[in-house]
Amino acid sequence: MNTVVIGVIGADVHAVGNKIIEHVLNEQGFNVVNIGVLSSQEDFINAAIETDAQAILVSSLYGHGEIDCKYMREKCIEAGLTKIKLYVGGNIVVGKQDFKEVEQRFKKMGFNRVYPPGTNIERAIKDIKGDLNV
Amino acid sequence: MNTVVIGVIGADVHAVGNKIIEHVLNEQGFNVVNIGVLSSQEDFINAAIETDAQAILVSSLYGHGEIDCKYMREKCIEAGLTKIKLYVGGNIVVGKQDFKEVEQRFKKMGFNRVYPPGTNIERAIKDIKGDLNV
Amino acid sequence: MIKNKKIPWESFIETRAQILKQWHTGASEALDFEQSIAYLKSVPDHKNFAKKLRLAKEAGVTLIQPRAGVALLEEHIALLKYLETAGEADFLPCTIDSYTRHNRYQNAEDGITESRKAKRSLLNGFPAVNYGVEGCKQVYEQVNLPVQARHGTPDARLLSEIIHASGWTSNEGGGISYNIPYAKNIGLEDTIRYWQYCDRLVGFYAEQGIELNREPYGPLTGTLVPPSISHTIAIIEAILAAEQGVKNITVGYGQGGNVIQDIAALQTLDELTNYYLKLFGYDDVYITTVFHQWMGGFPADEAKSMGIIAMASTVAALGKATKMITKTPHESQGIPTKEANAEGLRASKIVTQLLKEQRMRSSSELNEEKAMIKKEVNALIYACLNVGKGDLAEGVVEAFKAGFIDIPFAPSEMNAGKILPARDASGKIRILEFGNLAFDAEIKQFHQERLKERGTLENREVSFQMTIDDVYAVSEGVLVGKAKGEMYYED
Amino acid sequence: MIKNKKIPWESFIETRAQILKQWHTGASEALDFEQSIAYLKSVPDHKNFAKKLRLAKEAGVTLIQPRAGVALLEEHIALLKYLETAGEADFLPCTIDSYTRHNRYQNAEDGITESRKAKRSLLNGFPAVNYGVEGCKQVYEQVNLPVQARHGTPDARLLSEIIHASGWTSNEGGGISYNIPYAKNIGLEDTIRYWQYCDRLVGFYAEQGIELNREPYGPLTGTLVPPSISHTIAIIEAILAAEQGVKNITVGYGQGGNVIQDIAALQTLDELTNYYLKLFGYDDVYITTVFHQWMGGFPADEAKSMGIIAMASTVAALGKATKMITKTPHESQGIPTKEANAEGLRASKIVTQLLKEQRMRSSSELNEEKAMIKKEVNALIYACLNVGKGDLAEGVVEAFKAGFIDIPFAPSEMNAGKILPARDASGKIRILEFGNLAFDAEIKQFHQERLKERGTLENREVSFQMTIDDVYAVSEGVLVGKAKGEMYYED
Ligand code: B12
Ligand code: B12
Repeated sequence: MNTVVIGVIGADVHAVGNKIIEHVLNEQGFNVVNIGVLSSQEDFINAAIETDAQAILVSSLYGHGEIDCKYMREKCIEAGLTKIKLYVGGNIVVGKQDFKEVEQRFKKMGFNRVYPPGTNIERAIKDIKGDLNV
Repeated sequence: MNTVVIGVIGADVHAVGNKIIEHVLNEQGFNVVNIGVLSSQEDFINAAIETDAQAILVSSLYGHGEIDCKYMREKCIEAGLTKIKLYVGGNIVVGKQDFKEVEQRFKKMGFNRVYPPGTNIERAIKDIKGDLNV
Repeated sequence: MIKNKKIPWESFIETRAQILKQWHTGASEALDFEQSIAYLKSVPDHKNFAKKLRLAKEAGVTLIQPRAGVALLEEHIALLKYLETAGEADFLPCTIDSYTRHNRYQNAEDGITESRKAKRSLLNGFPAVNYGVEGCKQVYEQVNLPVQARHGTPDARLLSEIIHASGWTSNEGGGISYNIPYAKNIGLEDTIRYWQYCDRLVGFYAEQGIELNREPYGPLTGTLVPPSISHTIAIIEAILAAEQGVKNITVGYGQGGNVIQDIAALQTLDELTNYYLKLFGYDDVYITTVFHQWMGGFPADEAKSMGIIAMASTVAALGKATKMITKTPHESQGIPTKEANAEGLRASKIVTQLLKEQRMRSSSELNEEKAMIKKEVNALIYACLNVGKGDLAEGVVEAFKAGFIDIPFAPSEMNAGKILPARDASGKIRILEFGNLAFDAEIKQFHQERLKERGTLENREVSFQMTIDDVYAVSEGVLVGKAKGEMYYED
Repeated sequence: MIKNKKIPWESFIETRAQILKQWHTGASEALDFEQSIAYLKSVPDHKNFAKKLRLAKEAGVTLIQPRAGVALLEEHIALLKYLETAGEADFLPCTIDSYTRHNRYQNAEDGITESRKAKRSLLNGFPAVNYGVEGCKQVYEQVNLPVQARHGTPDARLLSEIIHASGWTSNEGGGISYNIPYAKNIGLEDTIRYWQYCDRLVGFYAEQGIELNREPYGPLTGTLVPPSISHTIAIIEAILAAEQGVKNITVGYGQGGNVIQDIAALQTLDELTNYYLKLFGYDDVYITTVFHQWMGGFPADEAKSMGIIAMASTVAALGKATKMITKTPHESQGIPTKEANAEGLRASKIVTQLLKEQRMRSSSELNEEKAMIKKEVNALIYACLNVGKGDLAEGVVEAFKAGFIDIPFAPSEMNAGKILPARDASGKIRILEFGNLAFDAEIKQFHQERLKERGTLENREVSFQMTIDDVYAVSEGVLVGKAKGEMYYED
């Protein structure tokens, strides 16, 4: 069973997308561990360790994503999650910025895939299934 | 008495501004000769000669102003109107263009003053009074 | 004197021969009826204006159409394609340039030449006659939506021949609505006759099983026109078209600004047109409505223009207009860029789509307004019939002469030009000076009372100054014009 | 257990001493009441939120206010000045960043530092506590409009102290509305207590003759919230505020999308709040309303966003909201540039100004909707009073525990999260799953019937899938979500 951890990082309370992502991933046969809003990097990592997850889907909507996601890859490695896939999506930076640039910034931080505002979750699931060989 | 000829040049039928200009100029004490819409350069010039007018106010709204106003100054001189002031206003070119440039184009054609879209006619009257020493 | 009578076929054919000689493009073989009928029969449903309008009306959705036209063929096609895709338009226009509108084809030709040199359009529209059927077919073929000619041409006979033979399935205009606001001294009898020809052409195609749409031009001068006056013209033009055999007609109305008056206008336009068509025995005409976003002066600011555009769309959707003609954020400045045009379209599109399940239900205010409009239209139509001794074509000519019908701010000398409109306290368009307008004392009193209310509220005389203030008002960001020096309460 | 009782002065003062120690800016002398009272008394009427709102309500005009806040003080001031002039705003906000909202002042401090380095704001708002009274006074002094703090802070006690002492004459928030949509596991009792403090502070200033405005946050999660639920919260927070001595309250509502339901909501919000305040003996509270432009997901396209903004403004104006919070064409992307923010404002401004003389009159549809909202609010308030044994503070805490009140899509664990909303066939927000919501069978039946109608029309089950489709719908350009694969009729 493909376990993925989802949640909303930092001081962010945007819950709607999170609830919908949970629903759609479930429907598509994933084992979804939803740690909800207001979650720290540690919350994500602990949940992934506990549930032996293959991927973490970080949502950040409120604009502080750039600060909140810093060193997340490093912390995963420290915690022994060396192979975990990291995805991030939502409105991950402050303001309307050139997405190509934003993507680069997050890829440098170690995220495997980076999604622009309003990404249709079903399209992203195709990527994820590919990456996890589902 | 200060006589001015007003009208709308070319195949242009925009009548609303013309009627309002007539009303306001009258109110301000001018002797207004309104030749109305769909007027040719000749109509303006003949009216100015007949009424011994000191200025011609050309309106052009519909976009063909640049074509319709060509050589108007030359024709005035030919007709003996050597001192007449020429004003033009409305939406005198096709589309939203940089007004500074448009102004230059019409000044080169011999217009004394050139007005941008939506000019408040009362403000223009101040210029006219100054120019005609009223 | 002109009569509302179907043009006999022989006389039509005779005139036609003359018309096709007006400019060299009239000589095209594609104008042979055999060819044009075959071509029009090949038009698929989704590119047929008349059929798409039917579907929209049945679905209760408001579809959108921009204005657009430039001098050069390739650029015109590119523009339409852009408005179809980036603009999400539902219908495409070809707005015709002003020289063509005045049958000055040589001027238009020069405009094309100069535009090629200048590498920008020096014409304010697409000179369809100069391009002829060959050019116009390219336009039709390269887009995926129904195409319509939109103009303002008193004598559009050659133009109409060319566009229909090119697969353009709708034509805007009418003998009154493309004269009074668009000409200075062309006789009404003449333009009615010209447009009877255009309608007869459409009627002929209808006999061949080809459904084309005709759209009398609703907003007239676009400036403080009371709904009953524009409705009367629309209804008369619909009847004149029906007599010539037209089966699919879109009657129009230009936004006035008061939401309830506008919705009352949209509803009564549909109701009254259907009523009068049936009354005069035209039983099989399909009627749709078109709402024009604010046709008067726009504010210079683009964001504010977008505000007006979307507000207008709200009204059109709630009033269930079948179609809406959109404006653009460049309106006050000049012919829009394609981008600005598409912005106006998309702002309109989302509003009409969001509201497609909603409509304004009746209320006492709406009912009162509808009743007034009906009473006024009935009075005006009655006056026409009366002076026309039962014939509406003759009647409307006489009614204009007598000033029984009168359109504010019109340039035409055929129009009495004696009435003055002004807004009442809630922004509804009323009449201040009636001239000879065929309203009875009761109707006049209603208008006077409403205007007096405003005068009292603003503590000023009901006078032409109100009209002037109202003409300027929207471009200054309000609906009801305020006296100079008066404080606007806005912050 | 928490009670709806005015905080005794001594206990307030005791708490205050603690609060002011939470961050070093709390130590400012400007927070001595003597100083702050003198400062607030120097605020001129046109910069007083409460007074300007009164004038607007009396004039029947809808005033506008943006959201705006950036990390750096000078930039924040420049932003507000721009929105005042280029945006023609009537009120100014200071939207507070999310770290401050969670009392993480050190994070906010870091955010300021990093923003200075990066030369762009890395915070999603203005960290008012970090700037303290000295910084916040600069904001107030350099603009010419009333200033308000807008946030989402469960514990805003220090923030409130600082902003009021700085001349900001309004504070948004409430013990329920700034908890349930904005927090995960903070107790309701706690946040109600925190906000009783904020209200008591405003009540204290009122005793000194200083009228400040308070605004319970209306839209909650901004996502398919039925009007009766947000109204109930607004009314309860108004009552809790009134008990602490607040005299000027603006109750809020977020646009739902159906024009009639939204106008019914605006009218009943005013009527019910006044009714309940009087019922509970708070006779001298001045109530105004605020309408939030669409609070759910926006479309990516800027022109379409402008369409929604102006459509919302039409509704606010016809519903006679006293104030409207505007969105921007950048909404779906991120915090807007100042230009985009001003565009949203100007599009809103012209619509509210054009329509200021107009209002929606009653109709049977409007009356039915108003009656339903009233019935539902009465049921919810009754349920709270019942479990609170007459005390609304205790009652609302218990009602949330029991799920008698339940807010869709809320992140808080204090919320049952069992109800599911969905739109009916005309786009009105109804309830699909009631959980324990305190509605009687008659009310439930009404909702079920309306949803069944839609199900029949769309030929599908009434289920969570409808809710999901409705959540996405507006960002995809429609109001009523359509089942996957279903054709939208749009062209
Ligand atoms: C109402 C209107 C119409 C009505 C006119 C009714 C009538 N017969 O009067 C109708 C619907 C018939 C119409 C038709 C057309 N119109 Co028209 N119309 C307008 C509109 C919306 C308002 C004009 C108006 O009445 N304003 C109110 C009056 C009071 O203001 P005004 O005319 O600007 O005049 C004031 C000032 O400009 C100034 N002023 C004017 N002249 C002068 C001269 C001097 C010397 C001075 C000092 C000042 C001055 O003082 C006046 C009084 O305050 C404008 C756009 C806008 N402004 O929002 C388009 C507009 C003028 N129309 C336009 C066009 C193109 C047309 C058409 C070709 C159709 C089309 N393609 O869409 C036809 C042309 C027909 C023809 N042959 O002329 C374009 C012109 C484009 C350009 N220049 O690039 C405009 C700008 C719209 C647009 N953005 O596309 N139109
Ligand atoms: C509703 C809403 C709210 C509600 C949230 C209610 C709740 N508790 O859930 C309320 C009103 C409370 C709110 C509050 C705030 N909000 Co808000 N909010 C929105 C809004 C309008 C819609 C969000 C939403 O629900 N969308 C619908 C869901 C279904 O879509 P979604 O969230 O985008 O998620 C989908 C996709 O993005 C994708 N996705 C999401 N995450 C991930 C992750 C991965 C890996 C993948 C593959 C896909 C994916 O799949 C999801 C499902 O389809 C957006 C703007 C917009 N989008 O139009 C602003 C927005 C997100 N909010 C914003 C802000 C700033 C705030 C506030 C700080 C207030 C403020 N300054 O105005 C506070 C923050 C509070 C906090 N501490 O978090 C900003 C963020 C700015 C930025 N990034 O630059 C936005 C973009 C608005 C704006 N333009 O300013 N907000």
